[in-house]
Amino acid sequence: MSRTDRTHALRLLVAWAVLSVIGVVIAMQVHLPPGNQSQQSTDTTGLLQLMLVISTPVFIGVVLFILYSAFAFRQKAGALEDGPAYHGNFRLQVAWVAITAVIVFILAGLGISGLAATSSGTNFTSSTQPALATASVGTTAADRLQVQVIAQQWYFTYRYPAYGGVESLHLILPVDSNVVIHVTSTDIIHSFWAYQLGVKADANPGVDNLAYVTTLHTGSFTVRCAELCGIWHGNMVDTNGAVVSQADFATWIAGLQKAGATQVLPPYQPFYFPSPRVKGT
Amino acid sequence: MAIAAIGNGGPSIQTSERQMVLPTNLLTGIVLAAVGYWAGVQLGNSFGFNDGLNTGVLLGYVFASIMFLVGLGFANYPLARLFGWPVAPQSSYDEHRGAWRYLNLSLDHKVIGIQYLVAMLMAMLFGGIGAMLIRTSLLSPDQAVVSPDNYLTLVSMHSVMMIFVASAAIVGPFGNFFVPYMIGTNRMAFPRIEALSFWLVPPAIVILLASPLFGGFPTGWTGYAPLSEQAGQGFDSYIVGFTLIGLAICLSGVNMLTTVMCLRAPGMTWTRLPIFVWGVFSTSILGAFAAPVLASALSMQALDRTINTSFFISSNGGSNYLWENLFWFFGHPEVYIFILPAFGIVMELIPHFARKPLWGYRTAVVGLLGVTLLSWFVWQHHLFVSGIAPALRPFYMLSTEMISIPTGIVFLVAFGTLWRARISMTVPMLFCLGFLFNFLIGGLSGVFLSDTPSDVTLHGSYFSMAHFHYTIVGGEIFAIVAAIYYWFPKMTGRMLNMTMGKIHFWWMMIAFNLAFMPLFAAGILDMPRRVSTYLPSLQGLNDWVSIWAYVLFSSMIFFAINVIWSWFFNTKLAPADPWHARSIEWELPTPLPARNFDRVPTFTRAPYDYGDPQGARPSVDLGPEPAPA
Amino acid sequence: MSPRAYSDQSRGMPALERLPEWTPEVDARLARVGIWVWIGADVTFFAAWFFAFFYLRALNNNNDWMAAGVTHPTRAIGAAIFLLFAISAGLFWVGARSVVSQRATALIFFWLALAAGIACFVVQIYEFRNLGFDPQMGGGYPSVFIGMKGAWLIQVVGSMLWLASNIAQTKPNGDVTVRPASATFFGYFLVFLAGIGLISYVVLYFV
Amino acid sequence: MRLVVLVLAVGILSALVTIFVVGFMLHRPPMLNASANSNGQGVKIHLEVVGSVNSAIEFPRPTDPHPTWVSYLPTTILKVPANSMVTMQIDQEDTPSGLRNPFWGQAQGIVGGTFHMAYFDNSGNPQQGDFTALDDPANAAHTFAIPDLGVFVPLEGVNAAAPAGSMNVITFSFMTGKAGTYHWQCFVPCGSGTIYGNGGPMQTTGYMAGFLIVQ
Repeated sequence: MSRTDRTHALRLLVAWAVLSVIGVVIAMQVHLPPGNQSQQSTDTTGLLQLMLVISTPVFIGVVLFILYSAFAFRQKAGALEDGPAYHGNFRLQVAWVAITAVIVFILAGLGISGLAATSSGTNFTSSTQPALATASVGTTAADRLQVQVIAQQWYFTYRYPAYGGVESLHLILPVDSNVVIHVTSTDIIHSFWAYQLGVKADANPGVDNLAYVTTLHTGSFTVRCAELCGIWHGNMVDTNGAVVSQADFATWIAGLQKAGATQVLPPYQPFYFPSPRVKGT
Repeated sequence: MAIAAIGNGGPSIQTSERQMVLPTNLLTGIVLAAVGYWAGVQLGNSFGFNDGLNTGVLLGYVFASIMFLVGLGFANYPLARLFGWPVAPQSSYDEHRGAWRYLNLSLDHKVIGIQYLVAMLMAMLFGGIGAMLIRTSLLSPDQAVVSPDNYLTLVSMHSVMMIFVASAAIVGPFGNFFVPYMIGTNRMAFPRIEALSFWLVPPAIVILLASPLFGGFPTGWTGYAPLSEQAGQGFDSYIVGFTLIGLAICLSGVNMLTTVMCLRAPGMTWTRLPIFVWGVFSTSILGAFAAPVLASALSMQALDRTINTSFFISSNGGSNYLWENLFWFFGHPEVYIFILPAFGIVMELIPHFARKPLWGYRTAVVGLLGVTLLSWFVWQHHLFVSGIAPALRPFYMLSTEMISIPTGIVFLVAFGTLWRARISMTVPMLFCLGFLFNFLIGGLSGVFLSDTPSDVTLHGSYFSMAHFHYTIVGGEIFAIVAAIYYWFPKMTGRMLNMTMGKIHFWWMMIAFNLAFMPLFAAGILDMPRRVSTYLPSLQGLNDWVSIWAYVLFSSMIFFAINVIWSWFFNTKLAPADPWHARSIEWELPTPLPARNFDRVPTFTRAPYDYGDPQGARPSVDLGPEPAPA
Repeated sequence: MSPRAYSDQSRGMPALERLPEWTPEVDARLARVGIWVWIGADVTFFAAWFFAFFYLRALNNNNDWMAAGVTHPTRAIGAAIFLLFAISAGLFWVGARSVVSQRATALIFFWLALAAGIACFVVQIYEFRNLGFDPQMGGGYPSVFIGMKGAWLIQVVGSMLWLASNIAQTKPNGDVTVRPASATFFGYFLVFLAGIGLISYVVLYFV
Repeated sequence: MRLVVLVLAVGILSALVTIFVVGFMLHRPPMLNASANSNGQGVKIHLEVVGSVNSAIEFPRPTDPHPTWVSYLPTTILKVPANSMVTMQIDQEDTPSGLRNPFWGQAQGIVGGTFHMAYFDNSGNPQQGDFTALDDPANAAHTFAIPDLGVFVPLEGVNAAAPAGSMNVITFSFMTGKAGTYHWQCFVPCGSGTIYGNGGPMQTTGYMAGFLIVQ
């Protein structure tokens, strides 16, 4: 480690520190979607924010190094001389690997904690199924509103088993409630993406895929398909989903039941196997 | 006697392989392919399955490909063996057939490298045109330009074509051309298999381009079942074309592994192997062992579509998860098949232009092999929201994020090499630095996607689309372009125009970043992939992207003009070592002799020993002068 | 050794009469390594089919893994198929070891191996024609059965063609006689394929 | 010489590419401009639904590339004025194939909430009446649905007892919203020969998929 090495390193370090502080401050100002309509989207926003903040210094460091070396370590015009024959520095390599490993494990820990949930937990920090709990958490708990999302080419419909299995064109949820969403499909793979709720779950034929959402604020949200499902994939959008007050929800669902929407519907099932046994019949 | 017969393998042997009734060349191949297609269609339709006539098209493609290869002369050797004619290892160098040899079956790894280069540039052109059409139709959200079914066909063909390119465009041209030089041998382990691994590619490209004639297919490159089984005959192009490419990847992997393991010249120890060879080697491991899984999965698709089995029909005892698992078990190693040789190229080029030894050579090798190992255990991060096995998500999250450790090593090695270097800012070097910048963004955005809770929002959105375009276009394609600028004089004997090269770099770099950076925003703002319509509020953003995509495409046209002009209309012969680089291929004369080495070379030093006083000595010693007869 | 730049003068030098990579030793080495890598690739190819078998069997979607009326085909026929190919592989293996020393005997072994292989093919076709179930009527098991057996059978046919070409080359100055390695390591592949046949027999007929 | 070869190659290549591209850009079904026959309070549109194109009665399409496909006729690209009433008359000639999701058996989003249907009862006698839903979802042959406008209308299949060549005539009206391009489709898995009946005509504009261009 000669003197020149030290001067270069010192310059880089100082510049990196200064720029990183600025960068982090800026990164913290950025407002990232999907917003705060539900517990899950709030936590997703926070996680994205955190990752942005963590990755900013990395980004700045690498770009800074590239630019610095591109200008400071140039070959003299017309000259053709070799650089010092450095073949590697074991301590530096170990340190680098250790640092990246630490960052990686911190991020992974965050993610895993997001997936962790006790089987009695109410607020999941991620809408996906809790990884460290028994499967199908709270699918029977009375304090949770069960909603079934039926994906078909090319529309999502919604059934409320607790209300006689009525089926609706739009997803309406009461505010301040824990909802268990059962996503299934009657033909091919779709993906139920309620953007502002921070929920995404694939809809597979013959599968009851669970997603969890805890609504916090009233307002409308967009539902769209996030898995290529054929010609109208891009049109499989419904901007009329809404989180409404408990009272409004009660009146809405009552009206839905009165409309006799269930008269022709089959009994509610966790999933439906689409019929044809031989192709084309 | 026998040994001698093997020894100077050459013309005598080739005659033994030309005892065929009809002459074997490209024209014969095309004619036979047409005949084969017709026969296949007749046969397939004669079964009368309830299959929407998929069997006919499938068999037509298969027969056409086989007959094409037969017509090219791939059957000569097996048939000669079968009829008991004298056979022996064929000469691996090819000097008796002028320019015509580039259009025919040649076992010369140099010829095959050139063939691969041209074929890949053509495929890249087709894929690029597809991208332009996609961006054109996304100029407005109301699906007015291209009807949605055709839009999905465009998306699928662009993606599959570019996957073809990305999986073969480095190992094919540069691996085949330079690995034998770098390890000091005259031939690949299996020249016929090497040639086959190229000649499977043109049929694949043609078959894929034929898809629109049968209505195209709407599945994208992932070909998820059961959507793929709703698709019409256009999807058969996907099955056969992708199978051919998978076969090519697998065969070239087998060939490369065997070559590097068995044919290294004396003195070329594992720790002296150029890092590019290491990149090709690790890629070949993935290619050889991952592509067969794709072959199996695709044959399941074919069976489902022809004889109505139900591998992926969940109501009949199959499961669409089966395809997702098998496809991504191949598909994730596949994306490292793209990027590992690109790492190799960047780490190979930087020392020569920094004029320093590769910093931390062994760590770099460990990094490459680490990626190779880890990439087998991450495939389910494509399925975080699919509902498969929630209990496994923490494991796949961890393994996915751990890949950033060996990837970080690549950056460390590059930085260590740049440290206090004497960088000459040539065009290849510019593209290497551009690679570092773009791949950094690609990698960081990958971390966002690898974390399940945030992936819930980002999965399947334009964010992930921008992510892999940053790694593949900004990463691999930049590395390919750098390699073309770097090795073109040795491959063709002509320098590319470096002024145009500098313009091309800034043109491409700026256009690429301005085109793809906004797509991260589009993804976060709730725009899914593969949609032919989107929120009207995003139209401004999409128009901006489209315009810069056109600029990006035009930069590649500019590059193509440079290549064509310098190759065919520039008569000035390139110097043997234009970069003053010290690796073996630059110590050979330009143009390269038909036979790489007349005698066994002995390697005397590592390829990157800049800065040490002895460094100027040649890296290879060709042994004693022969006693004059 | 004196530092000497490689220049154009070194072209046109008289070639050594043979470069090492052309010797039988190197040929044998290439054949060995190549066949092992190829077998490794083929392992992943079949691994996908076995994964399909156990995955679909575990999921048993719609209780349709074994659709109504679907039963395992006759085990005897399956055993015959596997055994015939195992015999073929074994005979070839044995013959390939002695192809240089006693070519005549080896030739007989090869012919017998070919006969056994063809018999295996015939029996397999017979089984396909009398399965007792129709993959069209759904069911995971029939699908995997057809697919796995078909994938295996295609490789059997290919290897039988190659085996025939080995027979044709087992003659004075024939390729096999000159480069016995090629035959030996092709024997490896046949044995591997027989092993796959055994596993798939157990899995498909007993599990 | 080289130049000639180069120009030739580039020329041929670009020619092929142009054909390819133009084929994509121009391939779309014809447009039925209903704004033309617009009277004061709205427009009328008359469509025919057939089990296979070659069995069309009112709008034959002799040179169709897929004569056996189920299809709306004459075309599926409809142009209507904004914020006005569209009165649809659909002559439904196909036989029932049943709804996978019986929910679509109810008519929604149409003026008055009911559609008028002239049909045949089980003894083959012509009947007619106003309905809010199909009595049995299994009798549905197709639906006419514009999801973005909330319009979903089931079309009952022709009763097996009806005389050959007869059709159910369904008429209803809906309001077009603000200007824009809305897609419309069928929710009955009627693309026979494809998995889950949603391939082929169901995913090809001009057959069972189309646009309502409101302006």
